[in-house]
Amino acid sequence: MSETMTDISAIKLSNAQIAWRAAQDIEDGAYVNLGIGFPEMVAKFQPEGKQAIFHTENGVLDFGEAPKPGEEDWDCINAGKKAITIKPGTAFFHHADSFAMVRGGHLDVAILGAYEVAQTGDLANWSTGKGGVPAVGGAMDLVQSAKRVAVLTDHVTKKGEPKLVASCSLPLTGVGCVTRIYTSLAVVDVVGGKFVLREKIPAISFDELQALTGAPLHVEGEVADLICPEL
Amino acid sequence: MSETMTDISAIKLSNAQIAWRAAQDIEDGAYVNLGIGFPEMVAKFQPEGKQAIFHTENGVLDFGEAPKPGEEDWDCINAGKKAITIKPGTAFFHHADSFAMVRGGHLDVAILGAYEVAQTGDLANWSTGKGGVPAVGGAMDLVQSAKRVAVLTDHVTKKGEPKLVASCSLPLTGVGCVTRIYTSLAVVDVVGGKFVLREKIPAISFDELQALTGAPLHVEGEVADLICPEL
Amino acid sequence: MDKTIASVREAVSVIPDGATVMIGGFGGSGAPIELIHALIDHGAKDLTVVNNNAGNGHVGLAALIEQKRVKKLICSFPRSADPRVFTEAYLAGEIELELVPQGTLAERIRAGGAGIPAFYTATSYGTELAEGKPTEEFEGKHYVRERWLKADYALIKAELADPHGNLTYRMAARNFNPVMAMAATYTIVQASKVVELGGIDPEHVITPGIFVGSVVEVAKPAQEEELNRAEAVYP
Amino acid sequence: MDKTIASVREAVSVIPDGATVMIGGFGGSGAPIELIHALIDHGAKDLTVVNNNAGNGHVGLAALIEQKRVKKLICSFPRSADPRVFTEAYLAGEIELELVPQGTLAERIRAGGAGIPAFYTATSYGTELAEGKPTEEFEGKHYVRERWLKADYALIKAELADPHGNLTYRMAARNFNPVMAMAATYTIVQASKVVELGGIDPEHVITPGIFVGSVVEVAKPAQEEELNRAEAVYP
Repeated sequence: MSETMTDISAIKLSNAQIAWRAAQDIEDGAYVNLGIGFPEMVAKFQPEGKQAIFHTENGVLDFGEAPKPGEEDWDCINAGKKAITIKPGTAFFHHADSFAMVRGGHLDVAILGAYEVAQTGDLANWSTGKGGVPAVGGAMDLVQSAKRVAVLTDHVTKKGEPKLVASCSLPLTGVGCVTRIYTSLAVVDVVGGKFVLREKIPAISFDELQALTGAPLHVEGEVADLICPEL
Repeated sequence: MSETMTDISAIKLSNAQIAWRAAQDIEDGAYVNLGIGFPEMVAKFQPEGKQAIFHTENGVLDFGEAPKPGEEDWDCINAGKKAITIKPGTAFFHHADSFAMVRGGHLDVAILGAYEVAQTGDLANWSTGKGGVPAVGGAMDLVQSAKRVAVLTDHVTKKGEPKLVASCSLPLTGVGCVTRIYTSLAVVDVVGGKFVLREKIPAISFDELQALTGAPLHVEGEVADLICPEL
Repeated sequence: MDKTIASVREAVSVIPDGATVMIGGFGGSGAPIELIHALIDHGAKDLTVVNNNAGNGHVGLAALIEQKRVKKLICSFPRSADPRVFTEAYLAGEIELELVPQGTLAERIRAGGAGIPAFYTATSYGTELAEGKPTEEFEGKHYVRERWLKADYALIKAELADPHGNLTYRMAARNFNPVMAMAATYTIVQASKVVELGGIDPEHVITPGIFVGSVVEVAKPAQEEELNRAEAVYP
Repeated sequence: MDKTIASVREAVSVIPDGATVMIGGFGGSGAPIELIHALIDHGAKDLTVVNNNAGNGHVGLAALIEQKRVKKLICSFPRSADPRVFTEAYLAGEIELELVPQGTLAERIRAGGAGIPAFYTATSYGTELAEGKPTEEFEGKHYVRERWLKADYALIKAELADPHGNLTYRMAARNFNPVMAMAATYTIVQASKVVELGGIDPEHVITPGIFVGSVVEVAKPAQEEELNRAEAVYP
């Protein structure tokens, strides 16, 4: 698999490109929660004319961009403890109200990272199972209750192992919760316990992609080319 | 019993006097909910130097007195739908938060009316069991969760039947919830499934009072004279 | 994104026969009279209505009941200064009543909005309103298990609204409105004033827009109490 | 009635060894640093602490842990920019950890304040954090039963307070503070400014005074993030 690895590191999408692709699917006016880290980039790539409203677990809806360095107000942060800003339309609320939004199914989309996603939609993204200090945050709440749960991830681990798998080996974050996976090579939906390939980058063949995926990729109708701007 | 009835109608306390007596037991700074109707009078009789804070189910804490006629703002009402006013310290909140205060045990005292109170502390005050339109309001929430539940009532019904009974015959509002009963003749505590007489009006003898009470009145220590100002 | 709609008529036109509709207010305080009257004009019937009360006089919820649009009412206190409309319908067997203790009603609605399908409360334990419900003992005290309450639509009266649906309320007119806004699939708001985005301080927002479907401005809304004192009848 | 107290030292002096203490804040935002430092000075030990996190650097909650006052921590996310203090104590077996999903933590605390001994949530169903907990199916979806969380004391950071304990918060520093204020037997508040009664608009009160035991003014409170950037250590 090392040969393939060399290949894909040259052709795979960057994290920014994966985030860009995910951003294209967000409807105008959608309420969206972005996971800490790489998923946060999605906010930057909303297409013209579409404006999502972002929610952060610690009690802010419809917040603005990061402030300039030196202008941070540390009472105004997001779930990643990064400074944010207010803008017209921002609302503050307490943590129980914030998770009432989550648990009550009011979020249209939650976008998270993953260690593994199973073909059943099971997600593992909170614990490597290796000991150390466990930490879960709001992920378990988000994945069980947002109307649509999408994952952004490299298609394979740094060691080249598949992250899309038949069943997760790591501790689960949620059961049957993921509906779409945006990877560095493809867009894959979870439908009825199966991975259905929707898009792949033109530079990789179906068979090569399948070899990098831990469970069968099904095709239903067209597989579109996954083409992103340089980012 | 009609002879006794004649007697007691002349010597019994007025509703205002019963409310006055109940007001004497409210600590300074206590959070208090007063039931609709006659218990509302308690607010008027707080002793000098003691200031309770009143809660009303529909989302107001620490409200002021009734406005002058013609100056009502019908967005500012109490649970009895009577107009109230704001004052320094008033807070508004929604219904779930209001009953979080109740259910969470944050009220020091709830004072309600009664059809019947049993020696076990069971209370019946919401349904005469006769058909018609049933209505419960917030009584069941209040009686199960306030730190202290007191009842204000005539000692007997209009027909002269005891309202303090061995066990309630009417549909219950709550089980084992009442701890003190202020009647038109006496102050009675509920202790370990028994009525314990604390105070009685001087004009009635223990035996006369017992004859008007549907379960044994116990005496533990002194029975004080129940003396109220003319009201 | 702009959730504002031009008229109460248009706002309620989405409500079909048979819908479950939460209506905010406690008595007349916070009751969205103009939305209710528009719902009467719209004509939807066989409704299940959730409200603390059962209407007063011949306007608002009482008028909706008088027009025979309500199949079932879920409430805590179906009495008022003039409860005749409900009382007669109920005693004639024309309307079903589910009586719920007021705090349990508020919490069931909040649970519906917060994704909590069931919770335990001491309220009503040992009473006939707990009959048939599971009970359990926690730390020596008895509790009744209650289920969430959700609705297809909520009709809400707010004071200020912005185009994203952020809301404030006026005094005790807040009452059930914020929790009902959470518990409905689609929440329709009448606001005394629609302000521009940013017109509500982020710290003063009571209902964030995520809970709101549409907003219509009704300047100088009717107050049920005043209508009843004037012996108004609708339609 | 006046709930104001002159100093943070006096305010926390009521907290005994072995107490369960909720501490508001999400990371450094809303963390009552001065109250925590006063608690360190006070010396109470064997504490069970409820907080979203496990401290950062060597101030605030991290300092309380570093001083070996915390027997058990209930939190959702014991990581931070500099989590060494907790990590070392945990890996050395010196501190017990109960890990709770963040929304479940908030709701368990709210339930503690609202008199709800248990509730059902879909969160954590099928995961190892649900092991040993009762589960149930409602309307085709699986849920886990969670218990309320209460505390003896809560340490809260507010923006404005009045003498009756009515509170407002500043921006996202609100977070866990209002629900923790509800869930503790006795809530101790540090406010950036104590205003006179009536100094907070009744519609802008976030925590009504009924949930507050005492209030101490801490003008210009420290911000954990800034202390850590300055590499501060307490004591």
